[in-house]
Amino acid sequence: MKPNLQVEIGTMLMANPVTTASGTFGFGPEYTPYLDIERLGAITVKGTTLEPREGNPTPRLVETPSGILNSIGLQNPGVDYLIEHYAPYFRQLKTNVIVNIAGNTVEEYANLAAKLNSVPGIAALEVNISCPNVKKGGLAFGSDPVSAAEVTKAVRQATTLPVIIKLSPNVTDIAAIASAVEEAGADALSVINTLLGMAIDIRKRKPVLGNIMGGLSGPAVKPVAVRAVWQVYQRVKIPIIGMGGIMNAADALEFILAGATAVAVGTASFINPRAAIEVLEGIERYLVENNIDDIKELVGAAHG
Amino acid sequence: MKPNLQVEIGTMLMANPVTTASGTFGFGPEYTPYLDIERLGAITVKGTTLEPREGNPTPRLVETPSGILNSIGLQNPGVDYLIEHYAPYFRQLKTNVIVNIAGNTVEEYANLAAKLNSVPGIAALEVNISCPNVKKGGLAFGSDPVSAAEVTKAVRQATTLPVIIKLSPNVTDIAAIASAVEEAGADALSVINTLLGMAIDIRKRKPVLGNIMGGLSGPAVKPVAVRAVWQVYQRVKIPIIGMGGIMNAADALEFILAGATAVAVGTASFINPRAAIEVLEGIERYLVENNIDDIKELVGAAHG
Amino acid sequence: MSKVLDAKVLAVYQVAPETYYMELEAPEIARLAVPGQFVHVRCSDAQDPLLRRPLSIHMVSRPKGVLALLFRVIGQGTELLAKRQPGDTVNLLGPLGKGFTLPLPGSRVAVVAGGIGAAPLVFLVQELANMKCQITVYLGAKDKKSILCDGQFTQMDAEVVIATDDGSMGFKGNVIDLMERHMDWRKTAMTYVCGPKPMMQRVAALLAAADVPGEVSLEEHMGCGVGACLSCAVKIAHHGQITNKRACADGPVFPSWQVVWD
Amino acid sequence: MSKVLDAKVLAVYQVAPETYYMELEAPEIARLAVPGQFVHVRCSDAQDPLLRRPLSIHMVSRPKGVLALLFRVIGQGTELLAKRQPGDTVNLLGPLGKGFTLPLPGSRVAVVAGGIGAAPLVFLVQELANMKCQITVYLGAKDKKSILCDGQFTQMDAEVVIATDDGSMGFKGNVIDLMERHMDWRKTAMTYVCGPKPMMQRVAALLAAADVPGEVSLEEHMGCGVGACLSCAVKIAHHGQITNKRACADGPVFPSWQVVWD
Ligand SMILES: Cc1cc2nc3c(=O)[nH]c(=O)nc-3n(C[C@H](O)[C@H](O)[C@H](O)COP(=O)(O)OP(=O)(O)OC[C@H]3O[C@@H](n4cnc5c(N)ncnc54)[C@H](O)[C@@H]3O)c2cc1C
Ligand SMILES: Cc1cc2nc3c(=O)[nH]c(=O)nc-3n(C[C@H](O)[C@H](O)[C@H](O)COP(=O)(O)OP(=O)(O)OC[C@H]3O[C@@H](n4cnc5c(N)ncnc54)[C@H](O)[C@@H]3O)c2cc1C
Ligand SMILES: Cc1cc2nc3c(=O)[nH]c(=O)nc-3n(C[C@H](O)[C@H](O)[C@H](O)COP(=O)(O)O)c2cc1C
Ligand SMILES: Cc1cc2nc3c(=O)[nH]c(=O)nc-3n(C[C@H](O)[C@H](O)[C@H](O)COP(=O)(O)O)c2cc1C
Ligand code: FES
Ligand code: FES
Repeated sequence: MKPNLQVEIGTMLMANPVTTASGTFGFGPEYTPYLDIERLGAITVKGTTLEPREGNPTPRLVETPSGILNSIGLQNPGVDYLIEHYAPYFRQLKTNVIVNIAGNTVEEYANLAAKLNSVPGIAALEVNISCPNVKKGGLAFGSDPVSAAEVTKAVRQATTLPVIIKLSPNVTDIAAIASAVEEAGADALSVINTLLGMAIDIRKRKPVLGNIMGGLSGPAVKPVAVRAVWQVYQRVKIPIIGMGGIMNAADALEFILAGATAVAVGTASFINPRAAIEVLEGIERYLVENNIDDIKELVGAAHG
Repeated sequence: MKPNLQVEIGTMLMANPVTTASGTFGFGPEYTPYLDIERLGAITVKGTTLEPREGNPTPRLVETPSGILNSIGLQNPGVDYLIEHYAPYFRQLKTNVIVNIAGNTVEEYANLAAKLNSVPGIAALEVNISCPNVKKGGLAFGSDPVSAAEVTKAVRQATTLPVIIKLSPNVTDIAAIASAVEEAGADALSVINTLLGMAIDIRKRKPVLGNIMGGLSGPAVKPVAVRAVWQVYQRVKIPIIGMGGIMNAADALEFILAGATAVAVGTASFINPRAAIEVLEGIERYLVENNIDDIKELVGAAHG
Repeated sequence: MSKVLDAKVLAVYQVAPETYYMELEAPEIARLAVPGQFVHVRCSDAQDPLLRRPLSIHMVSRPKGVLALLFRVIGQGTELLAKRQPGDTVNLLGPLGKGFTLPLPGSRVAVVAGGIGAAPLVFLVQELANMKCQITVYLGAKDKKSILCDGQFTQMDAEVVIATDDGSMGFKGNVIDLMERHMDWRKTAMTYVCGPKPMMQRVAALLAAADVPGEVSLEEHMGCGVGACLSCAVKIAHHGQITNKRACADGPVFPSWQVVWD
Repeated sequence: MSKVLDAKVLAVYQVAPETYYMELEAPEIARLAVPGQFVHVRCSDAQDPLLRRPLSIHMVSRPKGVLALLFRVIGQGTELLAKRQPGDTVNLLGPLGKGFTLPLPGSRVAVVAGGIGAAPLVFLVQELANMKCQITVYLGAKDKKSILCDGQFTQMDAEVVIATDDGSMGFKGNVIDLMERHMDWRKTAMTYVCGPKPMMQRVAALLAAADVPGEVSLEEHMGCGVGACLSCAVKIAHHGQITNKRACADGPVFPSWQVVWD
């Protein structure tokens, strides 16, 4: 018998728990030569802002041991372009499309959510709160419970779509932030965004990245990400989408056992364009081999 | 001409900027078959507590991509044993010995510092503030500026030795903690301790480590550590001992360029017992090849 | 269309200091590839080094289903790649990117190669020769030992003029100096350039000053290689507007006069 | 005293399912090693997999300066190691740990090996045979194909009794069942045990019940291998007190009656 892989993220039904991580999968078509993206439970697309953005100076990417640092700087064509050019494509897809949004102010987040609310083809919003709060001296929204909750409330009020808040790991107590955004009306959480890092070019004696600092992702961060999911799971009731260094099904299962209802494949797609599908197939195989009827039985099972 | 490698950490003079990271180098003798430890600028020994500690249940160590998670749990014979059995050995060494201390309460830190104050053979104290504050529900001392400063003040008052506060990276704003402990009288900072992480055994569906969570170290964390040193350097005037994933001289130079006056080699010694000496030799070679007379010229040079 | 597949190593040998030639069995990629495209190569099965490495398609033999690479050992990835033995497999993603714009058959063209920049230009000259173009190759390197592919170019009936920094072969000086003497490239339909960035920038300036069309193949650090991650942004000026293009998907080949050098 | 050095691979071949034999040129380590010690092996030059892997010293030839390993491919590290070719080098740290306690010459001894646990026991039997001991080896494995080193033990004049889970060779059952029938080990000066933990625990119980001295070789996940990191703690009871000992430096061999099994 085929095990049941279906999960729910708020009111969004996913045929299986696998999605892609925002910023690592473009808008979808980039990867269609390599896998049938419609087999995934959802795809999560590149971070979108109110206005188009040019992004950061290059180099924007540097490899680190088992990881990468990126400072793309949210280069994107803006929400209006997305609605006009990509939404019609999303609508045709036989899978959910999660749109990731980012803003400089609480109002921008609310505007973005309002604009995307009635757009056909969009299944949910993922809210990137690792962006600097321009009005608060550039501290990230996601770095304290109060501003994280403010963003959540504003987005919540502006949309009827499921609202997924994406947490930053660069905090003292990620569970406290999770709890605050749950209270503020989030339907789900994405855990984790990248870790703040940097690299220095010892020949030039300067930071490697054009933007000095960047976000660390890939297998290197997996232990931190699993820990974050574990801590958040102990504190909130809403579902978690786990991510951070998932390269294969075994990695994904660590997140599910730690408490993730779904998982996102990010950096792995760069190394293996078929990674997301292989993660899905591997999870299914694990369930079959272990006689587990329903993926939900595994969610958080390592908490004993 | 041989470049000048000498640096100062508070009143402690180091012949060169290389030391070992606490907990990765035992008490020194473990590595004497492989390198002349007296050539290092200092050695930093295993974390010591007031009472002997048994440490955590096994497994205490698990490999992760380009890193390791450990949960040794501060197994150590206690400060009295250290004073009686190891201090006489330290005294004979022609290098500095930095003793790392850890406590459950502010008083314990103060007691430790007082006990070690007049002991010959000890050059400085490194204060591990990543330990849970038993009186504050187990939140780490190092996770907020107020308790970090409290520990610093208490240790400062109890000793005339140089006081090095070792910062935890598991915080929202490491520079704020750095600034608070500088103000409270720290002579120097060690940056960073391990990142909180975990791993799950998907066959047993349980955490791998006996203690559930552990500290992530090794090359995987280097980008986070370099970033932390960079941020702290911008905020404080006291010297920084940089550490976190240093495997070779190139890595060490990243830390120095980011603002570290000295560096500590940790996990690398497990992979290459001669790592600390090779780091030292490589730094010296870099200075010669680049016609730099004094290592101090490089400290923070990437800030431009 | 592009593929991801394990290709069998057929041959690998050193051809110059730190420079390796590798032949791979990859019929699907060989069939689809055009000159100027690249493959994204997995150099390790472990997670360090993590990323693929972009390497130009150096030559293809479609009948044999063979694809060749020519690469310099720079760091960890290329070092591991150079250690592969015949019979081993190498995971390839490709062909990727947009190749060179081919001229009308029989055109007069110039090809400018600096160092390892010769790699993609052999495949290009293969095609140009098939199209019966009249080809001059300006080939530069540090010294005689480092001159790459001169024999291959000559065999394909291209005129080859050589410059070495130390004068150990051909003209003493760099390719720019060489071009400044040999003015034939001014009369070409197209000049194709690949080499170190400063050299390409100077050649682009030369071409612009002479009002000659050219194409350059740019190198940027890459994540995905397929246009999804926006790591590989290059600034391209078009109709007075500067926009970010993706070296991997919109390039690596760009018109020489559109590149905004920094 | 222990060394860190690059050892040349002299030979490597598969001897049983997933099991490899490797010969290394390492005269300094061969000279210093005693049975029960191990080497800490670097399986990759990259940073993933990061740690060394502990492997017992399987055999040494001091005159030839050769050290042999016998290992099972379990995961990433051993898989990479099995791929090394003659002529490659492998970085070794060793010899490490405290070996087996040797009996008086001519003693009667028992050796109990489960699966890959045979690896260190061949070196031990070499020494015991040199000491003219009377040796019985109880050798267990899943099936005939997986029985390791029986020929080597026989050659060294040890009596070998075999148990396989499926009965495809020797007694059908496990080593414990076998020992319960063969009571000769009760009359020995020492019983040496290496194998999976549950098997060692049961043998230790058997020995304790019969009041026979034994030694077991324990496996714990290791960081440094030299006693510095305290990763490899094992609980040892001594004079009524339970303390943490380091498998790498205080062991891996411990008196069977002192181990606190969990
Ligand atoms: C489209 C394209 C085609 C190329 N074709 C060839 C070729 O045919 N032959 C050849 O020898 N080289 C070619 N290069 C350069 C080649 O990709 C790099 O030399 C190689 O990635 C270095 O990897 P490494 O691990 O040895 O070096 P490291 O310095 O250890 O690499 C570290 C990181 O930097 C990246 N990197 C380093 N140098 C470059 C570079 N010049 N361009 C892009 N990324 C770089 C690596 O990919 C890796 O992610 C090409 C580059 C591009 C973008
Ligand atoms: C003192 C000692 C002697 C040993 N001698 C031998 C021998 O002669 N032949 C042999 O085949 N095996 C031996 N082992 C077991 C061997 O060390 C492991 O099989 C090996 O480390 C697995 O590495 P891997 O990368 O293939 O597996 P992975 O499972 O990928 O390894 C992941 C991590 O777990 C550790 N690990 C996994 N299994 C073990 C284990 N059983 N013991 C300790 N660490 C482990 C690895 O070292 C590594 O750090 C010995 C272990 C010890 C402690
Ligand atoms: C190149 C790149 C671009 C990214 N862009 C975004 C983004 O636009 N919005 C966002 O919320 N996260 C972004 N991320 C973070 C990922 O979605 C993900 O949270 C992180 O990379 C951890 O997962 P991974 O280790 O599997 O990649 C980006 C990551 C990478 C590597
Ligand atoms: C096995 C192990 C034990 C450690 N024990 C201590 C300790 O007792 N006290 C302490 O302050 N830090 C301890 N650390 C942290 C290191 O000193 C160092 O800060 C950290 O490992 C980062 O450096 P690295 O990546 O070079 O190892 C330990 C680290 C490891 C790996
Ligand atoms: S490398 Fe990802 S967009 Fe070019
Ligand atoms: S492995 Fe480090 S103490 Fe044993």
